[in-house]
Parts: sequence; structure tokens; C-alpha cells
Amino acid sequence: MVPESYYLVLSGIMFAVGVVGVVSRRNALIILMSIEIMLNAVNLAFVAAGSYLGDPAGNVFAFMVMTVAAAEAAVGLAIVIAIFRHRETVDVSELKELKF
Amino acid sequence: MERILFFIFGFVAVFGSIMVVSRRHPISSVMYLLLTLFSVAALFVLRKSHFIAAIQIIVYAGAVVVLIVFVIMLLNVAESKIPVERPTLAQGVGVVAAGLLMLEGALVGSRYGAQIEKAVDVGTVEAVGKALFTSYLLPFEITSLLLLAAIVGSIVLARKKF
Amino acid sequence: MSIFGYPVLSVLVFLPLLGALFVLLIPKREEKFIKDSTFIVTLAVFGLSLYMFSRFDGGTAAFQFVEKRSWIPEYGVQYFLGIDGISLWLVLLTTFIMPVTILSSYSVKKHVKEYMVFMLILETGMLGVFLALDLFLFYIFWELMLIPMYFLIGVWGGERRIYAAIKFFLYTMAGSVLMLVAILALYFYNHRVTGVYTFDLLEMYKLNIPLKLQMYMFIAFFLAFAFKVPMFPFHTWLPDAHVEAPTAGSVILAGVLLKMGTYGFLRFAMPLFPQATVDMIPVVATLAVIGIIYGALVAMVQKDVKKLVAYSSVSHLGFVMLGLFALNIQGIEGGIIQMVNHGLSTGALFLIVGIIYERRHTRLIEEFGGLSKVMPLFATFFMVVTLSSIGLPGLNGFVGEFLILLGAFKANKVFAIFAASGVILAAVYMLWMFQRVMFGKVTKEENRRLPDMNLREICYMLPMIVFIVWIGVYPQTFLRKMDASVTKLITHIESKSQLAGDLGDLPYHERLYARYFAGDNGDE
Amino acid sequence: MLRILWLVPALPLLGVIINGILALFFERPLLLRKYYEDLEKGVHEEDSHGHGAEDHPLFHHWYRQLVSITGPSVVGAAFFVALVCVLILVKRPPHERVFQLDLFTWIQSGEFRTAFSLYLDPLSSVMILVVTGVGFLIHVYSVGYMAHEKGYARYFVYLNLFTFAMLVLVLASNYLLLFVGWEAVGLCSYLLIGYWYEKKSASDAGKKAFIVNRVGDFGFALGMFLLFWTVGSLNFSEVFPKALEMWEAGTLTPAVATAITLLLFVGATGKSAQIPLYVWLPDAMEGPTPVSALIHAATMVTAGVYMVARSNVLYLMSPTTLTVVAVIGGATALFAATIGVAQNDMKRVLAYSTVSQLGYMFLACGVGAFTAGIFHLMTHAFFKALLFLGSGSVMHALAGELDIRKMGGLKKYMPVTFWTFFLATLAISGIPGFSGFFSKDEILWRAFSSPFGGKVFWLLGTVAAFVTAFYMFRMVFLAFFGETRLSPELKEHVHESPKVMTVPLMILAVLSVVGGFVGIPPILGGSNRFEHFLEPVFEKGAELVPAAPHHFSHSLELGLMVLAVLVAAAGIYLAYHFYMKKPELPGKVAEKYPVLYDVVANKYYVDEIYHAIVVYPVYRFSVFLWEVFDVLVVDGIVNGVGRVLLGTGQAVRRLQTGVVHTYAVSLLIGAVILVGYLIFG
Repeated sequence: MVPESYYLVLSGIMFAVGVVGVVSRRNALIILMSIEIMLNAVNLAFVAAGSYLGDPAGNVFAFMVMTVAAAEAAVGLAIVIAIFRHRETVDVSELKELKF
Repeated sequence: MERILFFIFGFVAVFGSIMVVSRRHPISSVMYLLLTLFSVAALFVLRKSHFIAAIQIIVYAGAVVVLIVFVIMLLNVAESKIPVERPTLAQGVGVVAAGLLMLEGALVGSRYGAQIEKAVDVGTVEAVGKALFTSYLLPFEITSLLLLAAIVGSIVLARKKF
Repeated sequence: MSIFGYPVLSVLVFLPLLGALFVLLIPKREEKFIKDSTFIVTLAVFGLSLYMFSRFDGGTAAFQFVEKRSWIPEYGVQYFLGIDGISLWLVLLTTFIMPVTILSSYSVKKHVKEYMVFMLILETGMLGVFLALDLFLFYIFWELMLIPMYFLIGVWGGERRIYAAIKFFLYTMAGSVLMLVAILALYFYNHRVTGVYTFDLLEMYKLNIPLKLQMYMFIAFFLAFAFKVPMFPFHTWLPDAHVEAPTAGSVILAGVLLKMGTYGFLRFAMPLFPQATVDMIPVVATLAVIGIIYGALVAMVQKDVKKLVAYSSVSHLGFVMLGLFALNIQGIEGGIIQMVNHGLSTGALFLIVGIIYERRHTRLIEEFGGLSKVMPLFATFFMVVTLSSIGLPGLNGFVGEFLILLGAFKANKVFAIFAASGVILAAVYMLWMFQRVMFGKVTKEENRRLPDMNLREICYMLPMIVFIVWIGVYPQTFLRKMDASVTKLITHIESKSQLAGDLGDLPYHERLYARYFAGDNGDE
Repeated sequence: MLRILWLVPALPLLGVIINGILALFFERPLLLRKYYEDLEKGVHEEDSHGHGAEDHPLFHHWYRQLVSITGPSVVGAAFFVALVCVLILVKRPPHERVFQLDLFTWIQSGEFRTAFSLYLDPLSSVMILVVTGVGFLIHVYSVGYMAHEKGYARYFVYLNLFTFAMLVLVLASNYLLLFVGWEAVGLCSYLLIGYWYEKKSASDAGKKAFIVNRVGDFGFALGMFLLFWTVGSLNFSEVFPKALEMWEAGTLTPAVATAITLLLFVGATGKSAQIPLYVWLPDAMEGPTPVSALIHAATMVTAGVYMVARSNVLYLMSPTTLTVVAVIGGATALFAATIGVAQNDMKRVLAYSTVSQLGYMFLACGVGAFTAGIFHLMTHAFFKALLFLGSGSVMHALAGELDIRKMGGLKKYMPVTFWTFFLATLAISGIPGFSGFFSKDEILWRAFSSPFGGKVFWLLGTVAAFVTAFYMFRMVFLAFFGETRLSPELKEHVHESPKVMTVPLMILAVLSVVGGFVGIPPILGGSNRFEHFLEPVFEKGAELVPAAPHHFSHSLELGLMVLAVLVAAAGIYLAYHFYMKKPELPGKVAEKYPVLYDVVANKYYVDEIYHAIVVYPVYRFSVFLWEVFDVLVVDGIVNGVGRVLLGTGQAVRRLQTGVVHTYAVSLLIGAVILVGYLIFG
């Protein structure tokens, strides 16, 4: 049997990788995917905790997170499409209108 | 036995996510994303959360990844257009911070993770369904509302500006 | 409750507001009608205040024509108006100066309607401040009075009016925000002691506030009113506000608004925090004396007549503050009389400056010269007002200044001596200005054909001169009405503050430190 | 019957009102019309001395006749009423010669209570007679002198106002009312000195007079406060008895008494132009000559002496103050006399002579001889007014020329003016038989003999008498004797002044002769009725005077008197020798001691010194205060706070780089720190 801490460490690692993706990549799509990874890491932690504590809440939360992730992906992609149609690019660093 | 499976799937998940982040071309990173999702689903199964594993595969792998692929194809960014990634200071700081975060995650995990080896069967559809429709009924309804908002939002955002 | 039933004070306070509403209804084009109706409203208010004055009983120190209705019961806020010897003369000064100012602003050309509406709102604000006996209500009127004044300076002012208006607003606002904090502290402290939530001033008078808390609150109130008076270090907004304000604005600003500060001390700061007041006398008196001499000296070198008069106000009000903090009957009565005098003489001075400003559209002293040959009647009026401002016996300035110096001399000889030197400096800068403006040959070509005062100008200058002479020759009518209230105030302060107190032997600053800052002797 | 006393001040006030109405409603419109006519004609205003175009209606309007009637008659009536009151008072036995008339309470606050009430006793009766008498003569004289002045009514308004103020001062029953008269008189002198306001020098002189007086009043006010808080009242009837009680009981210590009297004396030096604060009097000659005669010779300047005499009880309690008064009096007498010697403007000489004679009066008061002081005050009023009016008629005749070096031999042209002037000069020099002799000699004797006096004071007085005789006769010789040095056109212009001016001169001449007989000292067989008349006023104070150390023999007194006369004669001879026999001698003396002559001629540069020590530094300091402190420091702080806030705003703005990454990274760093805190915190 695998102790819960392994799962938590694993989700920590995945989460960090997702963050690296969000922070370092300039392509909007890659960023969206990295966010998906981060969310998965969180789900993993929820499920692991839920199963160890014997409380269905972990799974319910994971379920909630999933719906949010889906909604977030949809809207994120819609925005990317809108930007792409407007600016012909998905490079985040070019979008600087809000500069001081 | 379970330990070995855990390590396999754990390793695959991590490897997949690293690939997602590092691939230059979005299509390949989507594929690796799919791989990661499957390995995480497997881990769910290991934790006896069959319902969530199933949802993961159907919703996540099925819908979201397909959607991303669809959008990538729609945008079909020309080869030349893919931005050349030159590491900037901000990204450097970001990576360092992410490393720090990983360490902190690991530390938290190891310190607070329960050491006992028991797996209670709570992930079944019946248990999750009961919880969902009794104590967590309100959040459940609200998420439906959330999804509706997301649908409307993405339609409005993505439609062609006449 | 008040004279056969109908609430005199409420009518007095809100009649100008009604007038303002009425004026709002008049179409913009009818400027003459607007001016006349405003003038009639202010006259009506003055008439009413005279009527109230006739019913005012100088004997008792209690508040008269009291109106008390609960307004927001949950928080203990009441609509509580009352008048006594101290506020009587300030109310009458306000209602007297308003018609004069309106008459003098007949020459206003732009936005006449808004101008008159702001004036009337201002009058309501001022009367409210003098009559409110509920801290909450007082604070509302205190802030209400700021807004119209801001617009008066901001819209109808001179070149740098925006800067001056903002500076005026911020200065007073900064002070009054501090006061709000102190009011709330008082409110909650009162609840802690009596268990009742109330803003009623008379209840608060009964409180025995612990020394440390009392000093902090006193300082907060002190700053709010010191900005308004203005006392020495906080006075720089006054010259700018005066120079940029229109004539009528300056008259009101000098005539009444500055008295809010000194009245505030008398009604709120001193009775609420008697021990702190007594301990702070040397500090306040020093600031007042510096204000007197500083104001006079700086006035001497001003190039702009209005700035000169503004700095002279700083000097005059330094006298008033010295009088108030002498804490004896002569000092305080002298202070109150000097408030009224300052309103009259400086108000008249501003009207006079307004007259020559309307003719020459400049305020620089060297632009004038030899006017007394061209405008002899004007010269007579100007001479009388100048003499009243430098405190010539027989005119109003002297009565106030003499009583103040008499009281101050009893309280502390050194302060009185320095303050008395202010009397010499006053003569210096006023006469020097008078000489440069009026005497000598008519050098400038434009000054040759200036018309003398017309009937309207005489109409609004004459009542000022009448009162200037009346207070000077027979101040009894004014002094007798305030005896009772002033004595009550002094006994109240003395009873609740053990003057030298236990630490009497220590020099002043050590006593202050020991009592307020070292260790904790208040029941925090 | 004495209740009519209130008429004495009320009549001049009535004159002020009537003339005021005439001035405002008749003279002002005419003045404006003439002004605009001159503007049209482009006429450059002639010298403002008033010899304007005679034909303009301004000069023939009936209002002028009315003014010239009401002006003097009002003061004359006041004189008459005053005379009646005094006569009634004299009938009473000496010790009840006090009458107080309360009109209305003026200021009352707490235990401080003063009423507007009049107080008549021998001292104030002498004063009101002098004020109204000499005042009336000067009013009559002014009718002629100011005839062709543009602001005729305005002049009489001010003159009547002055008389009213002076009468209030003299008849006041308490120090505060005295102070009211005191400052009101200062105001009138300001208005009258600056009468020709177009001349900058005149308005400057007026302003200077008022401010210097104000400095004196500052001291006076402080003295009043101290007096009130020690004795508890300001009314004469209460202050002096109570002060004596407290003096015996020891509660009123000499130190406090000295402080009070010194402060009051500061006021007196301001008003009566003594050493530190005399600078305004010589400049006050800018005003019309009758003004100088009335205000700066006869009445206002004597207010200080009157006040000191009135508070003799207080002064006698503090010997130190008395010596201060005597020293300042004597010093001023000598100092001013020396300056008088070198002045060439007739009115300036008379101005310095007034300062010097006032010094004599204060010397008298300083040695405790208040009666002698008042006596000299009265006689001085007569002959000094005469001298000023005489110089006025000379000025009138010579179209404003006042430099005595340009005159000479006026004796032939203006006999009446000459003889009256000469009589007054004899009086002031102290020639026996004339009023000056009796009063001045009385002072010298008292300076010598009185317990407070001493040889030094007597010496000061005598030397000053010598110099006085010298400069007075110098002026007379230069102006009236010898051959005329008048310029041709002046020569035929010069004429005797009209009757309306010469009659007052004659009356004053008679007075300045007869005036002395009232106080002939017992040594010369007289009964010194003047002193007995004033006796009751000063008897309360007399108890305080320590017994005279030893009795002086009559022969000493006579000897000193003869010595004084000899000294005066020597002065006259010296002047005769210098200016009649060898006219070139003064020139040679001037070259021999150029520095000394230059210093004295420039009035010891006192004005320049005052300017350098007081006026300029105060001006520089206030400019500094305003420009540096007010604008830079206070406003600097206020605007500085504003600028600081603006600056921080600018800095914070830089953080918004617009690049999404930076926001993500900052978010991340925040998270890391938070978690880190949670773990290790």
C-alpha cells in the first residue's frame, strides 16, 4: 500500500511542472495545457486525501474541480481564438496594450 | 504490487507533463497531455475512485483535450509564426520559484501525508453519488450554473465580430 | 420650547435654504429679480434674528429657544438646537453680514443664480454650526458650509482660484476629519461610561475624561479649529483664499467663517476637555502671540491689499485666541466682542477693497495713489474702517483689544506685553497702506477719473460704520448679554480642572510629560 | 449748576458734526467739480499751499462763512462754559473743589468697570481754560490763515475734533477715558499734520507722529493694566486713596509703583515728545502753522505733563521714577535746545524749543514740583502759541518762505507781528517781569531746593536757559532786525497780516506778559495764588515727600534768581554779538568746528539712527518672514506633501508592465512566500 504522502509529493511535482509551463512558455495554448496539468495535480491530491480520510468529499471536490477546469478551458480557448482573429498571434508577450 | 503500479503511473504522469511543457509544437504537447491524463486516471483507480477516474477520462480526456486539439487545428498557426521562445528574466525567476514550490510541495506532502496503508472504498459511484446529492447538493447545482455561464461566454467571445 | 410654539431657531437656520430653493426656480435671465429676492431673503433672516434677539434673556446662562427631537434614535443622534450668550452675537453677525454681502455682490456678472444659491446655502451652514448642540449635527453643518465656499472661491475667484479653493478645502477638511475621529472617540467613551449612545453635547460636558484620552481628543479638536481660526503655523491658506475669492466671498470668509474656529474652541474644545485646556494654555498662548506679531509683520510687506488684510486677520484672530485662553471673564468677553469686531472691520475693509477692485481691477497697492483727492467720500469711509481695524478708542476695535489685553495681562504678563506690541504693528501696516493708497499725488493716469462711491455702495457700507461706532461708544448692549454664559463657562472649566494640580512644582514641560506621556494614569 | 460741565466737551463735538455735514455735503461736491474742471483745463495743480484760483465758487460758497462762524464760536462757547464752571468751583472751600459727573457706563466686564464721566478739579480747570482759551484764539487765527485753502471745512472738522478729544482727555475721571482722549488726540494730530495729504512729506510726518505716539501708548496701556490689577480700579477718585492705603499697608511695594509710573511715563514721553520718542515733533511742522501752534505747542504735547501731574501720588511713591523723569526732562531740555541753535527753518527752531520747554516741565515734575510744572505749562502755552502764530503770519506774508537766513528787517514791514513776537521771545528767555521768568525760575529753584532735586538738575536747567535765550534771540535778530535779505519780488509782496490774525497775536502777547503775575513767588512779595489754587490736588501726594533736609535761606534763593537772569542776558548778548555786530562770525565758527556744526545741524542724525536700528531691520525681518518662512517653509511643507504623494504614485505606476508573465510570476512568488510562511512560520 502506498502511503498518502507519496501521492501528495507526486501532485506537488506535477503542479510545479504545470507552473513552469505557465510561466516560461509564451504560447497561449501551451499555457492553457499547463493549467490543465496543475488542475490535475490538485485533483490527484484531493482524491488521495479523500481516500485516506475515508471521506467522499475528496472525490466531490475533484469532480467540482473538473467542471471548473472544463469551463475554464472553454472560455480560455474562446479568448485565444478571439485574440488570434484580432492579432494573428498567440504569443502572450506581444499583447501589451495595458502597459503603463 | 500496488506500489509498483503507483511508481509506473506516477513516473508516466510526470514525464508526460514535462513533455507537455517542453514541446515546441502544441500538437505534440496535446498528445502528451492526453498521456498524462490517462496516467492520472489510473492513479485514481489505484485509489479506488472509479467514478472520478471515469469522469476524468470522459470529460477531461474526451472533451477538453479534443477541444484543445480542435482549436489548435482551427488556428493552424503557421510553422514560422510559432513564437521562438527566448528565455526572459521573468521566466527564469518563474522556473526558480516553481522549483521552490516543488520542494515546498514535497515537504508538505511528506510531513502531513498520513503514513497508514489503508484504502477505504469511498471512490465508488454509489458513495460519491450519495454525497453529491445529499450534503453537496447546492454546490452541484451551482456548478451547472457555472457551466452554463462558460458556454455562453465562450460563444460570445469566439464568434466572428460582424 | 420657544416663542409661542413655532421653532425660531429651525426657521432661522433653514429659511435661507428655502430661499435658495426659491431662487433656483427663477429663470437664469432674470438676474435683477434673483438678486433682489436673495437680498429680501437675507433681510428676512436678519429681521427674524433681531426678533429672536429681542426675546433673548441675558440673565440666564442656560440655552434658550431649545429644540430637541430625536433624529436617528439607534445611534442617539438628535436634532438639537439652542442659543446662549456666546453664540448669540455670532448668529447676529452672520445674519447682519449676509444682506450686506448680497448687496455688495450685485456687480457679479457670471452665473448669478448659482452664486446666490451658494450664498444662501452657506448662510444655512453657518447658522447651523453656531446653533447646533449635537456633535453629529454640528459636524454635518461644519462640512456643509465648506462646499459652497469652495465653489464661491473656485468659480468666481481670481486667477489662481482653483489652487486657492482646493487648498482651502483640504486645510479645513484635514482638520475636521481629525475632529470626526475625536467625536467618535468621545461618543464611544460616553457609551462606556454611561452606557448610553448619544451625541448630545450637554451630556458630554458632564464627562470626566481621563487625562491621556482627554489630551488626545483636545489635540484633535485643537487642530481642526486651529486650521480654521487660522492659528500661526496653519494660516497659509487664508491669504490665497482671500486674494482669489470674490469680494463677497472674502467678506463672508473673513466675517464669519474664521469665527467658526474660535467659536469651536469656546463651545467644544474648552468645556469638553477642561484639564487639557488648562495644561495647553502656554502652548496655545505662545502660538497666538506669535500669530499676532507674525501676522502683523508679514502684513507690512505685502504688495497686494487683500493679502495685507488677510494677514491682518491672522493677527486679529491671534488676539481673540489669546483672549479666550486667558480663561478669565475679561479675556473671554473681549475675545467674543473682538470676534464680532473683526467680522465688522475686516468685512468692511474687504468691501472697500472690492470697491476699488471693481473700478481698477487690480489689488496692487502701487497701482493706486492719491485716491482721497479723487474719491473723498470713499476716503472718509476707508479712514473710519482703518481706524477701527487698528483699534482706535471710540471705535469697536479698541473695546475688544483692551479687554483681551486686560484679561491676558492678568493671566500671564509676558504674553500680554508681546501681544500689546501687536497694537503698534497694526498701526504701522494699516497706516502705511492707507498712505500709499490714498495720500500723495495722483500719479497713475487711470486713477484720475475714478467715480466716487455710488448709492448702492453707500447703502452697504453705512450699516457697517454704524455698528463699528456703536460697539465703540456703547458696548454695554453687547457685553451684558454674554455675562451669564461666560461666567458659567469659566466656572465649568475651573471646577473640572485642578489648575496647577498635583505636579504644580515641576516646570511646565516636565509636568506635561509626567501627566500625559509617562506611565499610564488614565483608566485606559 | 456744575452739571453744565458736559457742555464743555459737547460743544466742540457739536462743531465737528455741523462742520462735518458742511464738509461732506457742500465742500466735497465743489471740490470734485473744481478737480474735474482743472482736469479739463489741464491745469497743473499749483503748489498745494492753497493760493488757488480765487474765483472758483468753492471759495465763495456760503458754507465757508458758516464754517468760519461755527468753528471758533463753538470753542469760544466751550471756553465761556468752562470759565463759569471754574468760577463756581473756586467759590467752594479749597478741599471740596472736586466735581464728578457720570454720564454713562462705558466698558463693564466682570470686576472691571469704567464709566464715561467727567472730573473737574483745580488741575483740570486750569487745563480746560488753557485748551479752550488758546484754542479759541487759534481757531480765530485759522479763519484768516486758512481762508483760501481748498479743504477749509475739513480743516475745521479736524480742529474741532481735536479740541473735543483734548477736553475729553483733560476732563476724564479715569485712566481709560484719559487714554481714549490720549489716542483720539493722536489721531487728530495725524489728520492735521497730514492735512496737505498730497505732499508726501506731510503724510509721512503724520504717519510717523501716529506710530511714535502709538509706541508711547503701548507703554501707557501696560501701565494701566498693571495699575488696574494691583489697585483694582482706574477711577482717579478710587485709585489714589486706595493706593495710599496699600502703600501704608505695604501691599503696594515701591517696585510695583515704580513699574506702573515708569510705564505711564513711557506714554508721556511718546505724547509729550521727550528724549527717546521726540522725533515726530519736528516733522510735525509739515502741518499748517495754527495746527503746530495749537497741538504741538499749547495743548496736546502738554498731555503728558498733565498725566504725570494727575498721578502725582503714584509718582511720589517711587523716587526712582521721579529721578528718571527729572533726568529725561533735563536732558531733553538741554539736548533739544542745542539742536535749536543750528536750525534755519523758523518752525523747526520753535519745534525744538517746545521739546526743550517740555523738558523743563518734566524736570519740574521730576523734582516733585508739580505745581511749577503746570504753571510753566500754562505760561508756555501762551508764549509758544504766540511764537508759532507769529511765524505763521510771517510765512503768510512771505508766501511760505520760512528760512530765517533769507529774511531780515521784517520789523519795518510787520510791526504788530514783530512786537508780539519780540514780547514772546522775552517771555521764553526768562526776562524778569514776563511770564516765562516766573515759571522757569520757579522750576530752577525747586530743582535746586526740593528733596528729590539736586545741583545737577539746577545746572542742567540753567545751561538750557542760556541756550534757549541764545537761539530765540538768534532767530529774532536774523528775522526781524538788520537789513532785509528778501528777494525783490518777495519784498513788495510782504505785508502785515489781516486783523483776524493779528488780534489773537495781541491777546496772546498780553497773556504771555500777564500770565506770570498769577504765580509770583513769596520771595518777590507775591502770594503765588496759582500754587494755592492747585494745592488741594497735590496735598495727598505731599505727605509722601520726605522732609526737606535743611532750610534754604532766602538770600540763596534770590542769588540763584539773579544768576538765572544774568545767564539769560549773557545768552542774549552772545546772540547779539554773533548775529548783529559781526554777521560773518557764525560762518567762521562753523568752519572752525565743521564736524560739530554738521552734527548739530543734522539733529545728531537721530532720525537716521532710528531708521537704521528700528525701521530698516524690522522691514528686512518681515520681508524675510514672508518670503522665506511663509512662502518657502510653510507653503513648502504643504505643497511638498502634495508633491511627495504624486511622486509615489508615479513610482508605483511603473509596476504595470503589461506583460502577463510578470503578473503570473508575481502571483507565484506571493504563493511561494505564503506557503513558506505557513510551513516555517
